[in-house]
Amino acid sequence: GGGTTKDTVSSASPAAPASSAAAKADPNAPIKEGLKLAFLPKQINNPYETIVDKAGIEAAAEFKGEAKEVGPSDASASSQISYINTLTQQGHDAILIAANDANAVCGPLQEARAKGIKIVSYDSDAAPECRDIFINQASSEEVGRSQVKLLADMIGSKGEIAILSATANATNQNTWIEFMKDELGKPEYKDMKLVKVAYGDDDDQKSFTETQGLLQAYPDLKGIISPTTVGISAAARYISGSKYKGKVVLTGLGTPNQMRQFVKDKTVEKFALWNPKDLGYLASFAAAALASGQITGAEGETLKAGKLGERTIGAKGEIILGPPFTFEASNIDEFDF
Amino acid sequence: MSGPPTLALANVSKSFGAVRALRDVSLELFPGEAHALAGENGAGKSTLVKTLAGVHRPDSGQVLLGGEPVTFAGPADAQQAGVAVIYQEPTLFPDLSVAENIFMGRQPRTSLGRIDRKAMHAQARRLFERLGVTLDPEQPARGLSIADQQLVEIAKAISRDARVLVMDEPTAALSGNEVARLFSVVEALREQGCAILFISHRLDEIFSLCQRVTTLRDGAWIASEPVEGLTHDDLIRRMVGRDLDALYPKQDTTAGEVALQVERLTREGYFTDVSFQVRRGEIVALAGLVGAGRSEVARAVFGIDRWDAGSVTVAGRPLPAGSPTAAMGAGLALVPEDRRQQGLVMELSIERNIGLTGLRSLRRGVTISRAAERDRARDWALRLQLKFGRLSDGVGVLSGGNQQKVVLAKWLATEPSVLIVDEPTRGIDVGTKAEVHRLLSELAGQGIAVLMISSDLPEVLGMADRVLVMHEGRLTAEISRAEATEESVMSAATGRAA
Amino acid sequence: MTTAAAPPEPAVRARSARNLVDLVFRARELSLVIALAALVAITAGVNGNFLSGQGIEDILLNTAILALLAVGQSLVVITRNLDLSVGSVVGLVAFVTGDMLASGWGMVPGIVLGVAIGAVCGLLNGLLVSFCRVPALVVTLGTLYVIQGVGHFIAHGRQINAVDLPPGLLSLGNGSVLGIPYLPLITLVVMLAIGYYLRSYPSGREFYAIGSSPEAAGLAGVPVRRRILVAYLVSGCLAGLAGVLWLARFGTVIADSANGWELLVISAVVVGGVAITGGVGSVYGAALGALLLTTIGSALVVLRVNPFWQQAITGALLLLAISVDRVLALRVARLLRRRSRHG
Amino acid sequence: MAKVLRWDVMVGVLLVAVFAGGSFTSPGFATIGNLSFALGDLGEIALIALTMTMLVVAAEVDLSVASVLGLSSALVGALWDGGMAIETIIPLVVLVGALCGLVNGLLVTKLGLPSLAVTIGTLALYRGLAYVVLGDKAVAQFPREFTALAVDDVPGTFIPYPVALFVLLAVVVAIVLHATGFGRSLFAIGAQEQAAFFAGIRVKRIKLLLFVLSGTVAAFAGVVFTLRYGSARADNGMGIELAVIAAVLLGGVDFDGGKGTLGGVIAGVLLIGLLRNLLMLNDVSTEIQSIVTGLLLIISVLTPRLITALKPALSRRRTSTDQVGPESALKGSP
Ligand SMILES: Nc1ncnc2c1ncn2[C@@H]1O[C@H](COP(=O)(O)OP(=O)(O)OP(=O)(O)O)[C@@H](O)[C@H]1O
Ligand SMILES: Nc1ncnc2c1ncn2[C@@H]1O[C@H](COP(=O)(O)OP(=O)(O)OP(=O)(O)O)[C@@H](O)[C@H]1O
Ligand SMILES: [Mg+2]
Ligand SMILES: [Mg+2]
Repeated sequence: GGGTTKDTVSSASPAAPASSAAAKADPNAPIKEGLKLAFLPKQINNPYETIVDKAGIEAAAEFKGEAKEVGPSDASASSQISYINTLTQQGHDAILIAANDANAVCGPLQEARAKGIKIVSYDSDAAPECRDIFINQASSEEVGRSQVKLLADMIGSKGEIAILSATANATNQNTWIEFMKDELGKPEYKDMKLVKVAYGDDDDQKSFTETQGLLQAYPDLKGIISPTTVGISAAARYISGSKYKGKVVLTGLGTPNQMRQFVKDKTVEKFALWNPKDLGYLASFAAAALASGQITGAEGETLKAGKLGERTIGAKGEIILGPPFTFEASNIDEFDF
Repeated sequence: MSGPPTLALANVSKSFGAVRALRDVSLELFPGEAHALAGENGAGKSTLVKTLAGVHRPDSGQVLLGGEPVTFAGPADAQQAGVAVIYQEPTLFPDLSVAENIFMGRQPRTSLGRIDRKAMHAQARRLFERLGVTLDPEQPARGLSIADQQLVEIAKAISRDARVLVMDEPTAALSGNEVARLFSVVEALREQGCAILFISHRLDEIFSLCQRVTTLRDGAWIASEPVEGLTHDDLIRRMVGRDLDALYPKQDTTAGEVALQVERLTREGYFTDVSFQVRRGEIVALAGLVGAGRSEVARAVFGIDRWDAGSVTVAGRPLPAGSPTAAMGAGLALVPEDRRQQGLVMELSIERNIGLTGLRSLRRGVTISRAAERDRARDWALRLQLKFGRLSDGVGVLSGGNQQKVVLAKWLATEPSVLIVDEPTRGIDVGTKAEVHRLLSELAGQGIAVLMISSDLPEVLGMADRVLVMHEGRLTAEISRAEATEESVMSAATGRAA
Repeated sequence: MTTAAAPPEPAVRARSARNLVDLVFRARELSLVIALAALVAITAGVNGNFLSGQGIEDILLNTAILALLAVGQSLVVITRNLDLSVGSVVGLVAFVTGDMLASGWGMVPGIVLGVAIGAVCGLLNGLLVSFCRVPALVVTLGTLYVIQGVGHFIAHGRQINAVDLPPGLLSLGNGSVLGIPYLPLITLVVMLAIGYYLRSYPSGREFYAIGSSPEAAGLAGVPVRRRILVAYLVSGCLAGLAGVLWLARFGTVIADSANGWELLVISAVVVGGVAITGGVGSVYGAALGALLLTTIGSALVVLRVNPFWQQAITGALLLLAISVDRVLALRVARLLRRRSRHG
Repeated sequence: MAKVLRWDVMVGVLLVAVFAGGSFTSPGFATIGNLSFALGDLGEIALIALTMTMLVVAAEVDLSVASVLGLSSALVGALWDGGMAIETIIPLVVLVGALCGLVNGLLVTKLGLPSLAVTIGTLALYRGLAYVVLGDKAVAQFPREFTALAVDDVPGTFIPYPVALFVLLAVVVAIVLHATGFGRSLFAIGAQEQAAFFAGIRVKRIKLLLFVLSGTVAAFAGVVFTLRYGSARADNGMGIELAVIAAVLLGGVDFDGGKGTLGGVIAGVLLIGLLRNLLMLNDVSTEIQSIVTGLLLIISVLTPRLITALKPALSRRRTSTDQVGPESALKGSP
């Protein structure tokens, strides 16, 4: 028919290039004092996000800026949007957001940028045309592939495995899972079979019972990857108290404080994570640099990030924090977060 | 009448907003006497009852128990003091068993404080035997007919072994048999020294049961005097303040063509093979004992319930089963027996209630005309001598009888061609009853077909051109006006004659 | 007296009718048990693990907290009220108790604190509903927000970790006696006690009376307000206890434990045959409802149903349960009517 | 005097107070940009509140609205992704919403099940179907001319299109509810269903219609939601049923049916929305916002009741001091 279909418009709406491309970066500009930054996490009350944002807020003090954390109590895109609007009205210099939905937050973020507010996304990206920079905790590809490698090492690249994710719609989770599937397609993993992706909704109790279900439904399960801090700790807790302890290998992304106990009692051998404090720190500096005109978010520019040294902006305005770090019994006690 | 009265009111006044329901009323109830309380609808009888029961606190004046002033903080206090009350409207727990309804709060207990269910059921059974009722104590109260509900209320009250038994229109839903039983039980209680306060709009009952009578008019005390030596007319004059015309003024009319034809109507479990017809200008009474299935027939004809077999024809056109809207469209109106649940929306105002049956006719364009609605309500309120403050008042605050008038108004306003009235004068005072009767016969005179269900035998005999009698779900007799007598109707109703 | 003259058969007829009614009322719980048995049988047939010791233990443990909340809720629903705040009470209690225990409180004071917080929340709801006569739904929706807010305010993004908790508490959550885990045992004891009280004591019956007709209850001298207050108090206390048990079972809590459970608890109560309009039902039914809902959830996972289908199927089964029950009740009522007339 | 005591009027007064207080204390509050956004942000809740009001007045409730919204959003995404024209998608999806409502309505009217129970069930069912339809995907890139309809203001005003549509519908619903026979029927059904049935009102048909309307509007709200955020997801609108109910209750509609005004509900929706907006602008944290919302609900029902409870005491004092009060004038001599 003559209606508006996806195909008729997809060419008509090219992703608008970042408006700041027109502006010129001045690498020597000083960081302005008294910059006002606002962290907008996926949801407050998520301990992981709290660590990240706290570090970011502390970092702001280093360059004499002010930062705060606001956010919804549920991890939904719609409630984040009300906050974006409010922050825009309040006139901040930069908004740092861990987007619940890459596209849904786009419109309001564009409005904020139209008012000269810089947008930094961290943890979970917004659509590239709606933000200036994305601080990626680790390359998504690397996270996905390394998780598979980690597990494969521990189970001898053989057997049924499952993934315990957060919510079905979490952007970062789904990207990682895509890379995991891709990695599993390689010949060296031909004996590993992904039997199920379960969703624990980043809810402790739901993740706990989902783990139960997985283990019952797939008695031959050899390993579980849970690339979410809530999921991995809940799964570890269930396994440590059940007959599956020692039979099923669990790995994923978790914080050392949550996992210490389970590493000690040998429920979990290894898991990975970047340093969330560094993530917040880096995001904070990136926002400041943007707001001060040091960088514009264009590929190839260099960000001076305090104690973290310098980082180069990659394709699509992405800065990568670094490779994930693997925690195990020998090193876990060196960390406290 | 020596010694102090068991329970008394001294100069009690009670107002609800602008309505002064009781003004300076005094009343004394002595042990061993049955005391009647008479008055028109809205005279303040139920308010007085509720004051005695601790539901209302008097604005001024006192309640005296054994000569001493008391303050009842709530119904529980009054019960504690030995006052048992049957309220005008049944107050049952539909989800609980009949026995639990009777004994709520004072169930027989075992030594451990647990409820002794066996003993409770046995006691309930004994109570029903005393009242001559076949009710199962273990059945849930939901689904009981109004009459059965009333009987449970009576059982509840007499089981309290109270010093004072207050009964607000206990007989309004009952027919002769049950009333006789009730009276014999009450008589026995009275002889044991219980004080009785009895309210009824059936004056015969007052004369046959009570020794003294107190009359109220517009909330004010008129007289307290022995019943002996008093005539019906005396009592009516005290209540109404003037003389009344004949009570049953049905004139003979010539019946026209058939307006309502019911053919072999059956609803399984309720009634079987009911056939009759009502002609224009005719008043046909449907008589029978409580639970005979009369109300069920009316409900089915009007489309409230579906019937299983048979047909209903109005003015030659068959009616679909189970659609009150279609029935109304065909010119039918049903004044239901349970005004609280079926007749009125208690939270809505008088005008809205009366308007509810005419939502189509009150329309001006798409919206309802408030003026038309108010006119319609005022018109009928005046014709039925409704006692009200404002038309925008909720019907919930009206007295029982006045509520009944609103139900009548609501249906008469539809100008039906066939009017079914189920216990139309239940709880209505003598004056208004005459008014309703005059109205019904006037309507019949205008060519409306009237089917009247009534448990009031004098009313049936006085009003009906023909009497249909039901017994256990079947039509057992059709008696012409000439042959209708108390004996002939009762024997058909009890199933003694075919 | 004419007792002797009373014909005996109406009584007999009524009696057989009543037995049938009784059967239906029991069948309300019976049909739940049958549905449960069928579900378990099918699932176990497909996957034997479902009925392994671990499998049964998991289901019982998962049910315990929901059932405890359902028992408290049904007490409130029986009085024709509703308590939407239970979920947030669990969240608040689990966090605050965890916080205190982590900071060195003893186990007993911790548990007492948890139940006490629940009691205060229940008392608040109860006072507002019974003494201020504010509609239950509005009040408890309001306290849902308030209590949730307070919980989040206290937690402020922190997390309680299992390592910080006394081992005694954790073993309460995961340990067992004679092979039966503590949690379901606690729920069972609470359920039996409340169920017995409701059925066998005059004051217990008054809860049903209030739900059946609040006005009539007032006129019958039932202390309506006090009973409603007690219902909320018990619901609050049980929510508090559930919060403590939640902490014991999961060890790791943030402020939003049981977030959004209010509708889940009400589903359990409704599936268990407690009428939302009050006056009907039993705590046993409610607990069975919780068990059924939990089992459906577990069974769908074990049956390897696509996770995207799970919620839809759960919803459909819930509808099926209440519809079948209703149709059955209507059928029997009709049967009864025919019998009582033609019998 | 009596009018002021009414709950819905109270809410209206509170709304004005919040607005006035907000414009005074927060410079960003009474700006066109902010108000336009705040209003737009209420769009879906406000739309659904309209049909919810009618349902609650008729003593029913529909808890599945948020799930219908989610299902509708998921369908929009899936069909759009599948290449269907958006002009076809919208009516189709709204039709599905009507069907969802029909299922609710049939279960309630044909089987006589309580709507609270039914819609808790369909709440899970419809949300589940949304996941079945779209799974974990999020579909975006909707044509600008359609997303603009959901975001942009009506030319020359600061009123977004969905809000304009809401105003239009609100007027229609207000007339239907408060001035037509249909509206009268709803109040009668809610207050005393049996009496309404006896008065020839087609109770079941009306209830069925209400549920269908509720589903239809919820599905339409789902379309608006999807276009406004430019993102179709199965979890859109999760949990807003309680927000809608809160607004309706705050607006003074009696959950037992038979009482309430649409004006009160609209004031309730606005009050919750603007207050939240104001609190956010003042950096009040989410926790405190939640507490304030809860307290507001409780206080708004509590105050009128406390005043009514105190009134007899007050008026008694008045009548005793002032004998020739209005009542004696009304009633004549005693
Ligand atoms: N709760 C109330 N609020 C306001 N007015 C009331 C209330 N209860 C009764 N009234 C008014 O008080 C007056 C007396 O009513 P009451 O019920 O005592 O009359 P009654 O004598 O019992 O009449 P009936 O014979 O019709 O039952 C009536 O005008 C009635 O409208
Ligand atoms: N809603 C109901 N549900 C179940 N049974 C009912 C219901 N209403 C009445 N019944 C039963 O149906 C039978 C017929 O009652 P019905 O009300 O028709 O009798 P009736 O002749 O009108 O007598 P009355 O109205 O004086 O009680 C009775 O046994 C009654 O208990
Ligand atoms: Mg009366
Ligand atoms: Mg009858």
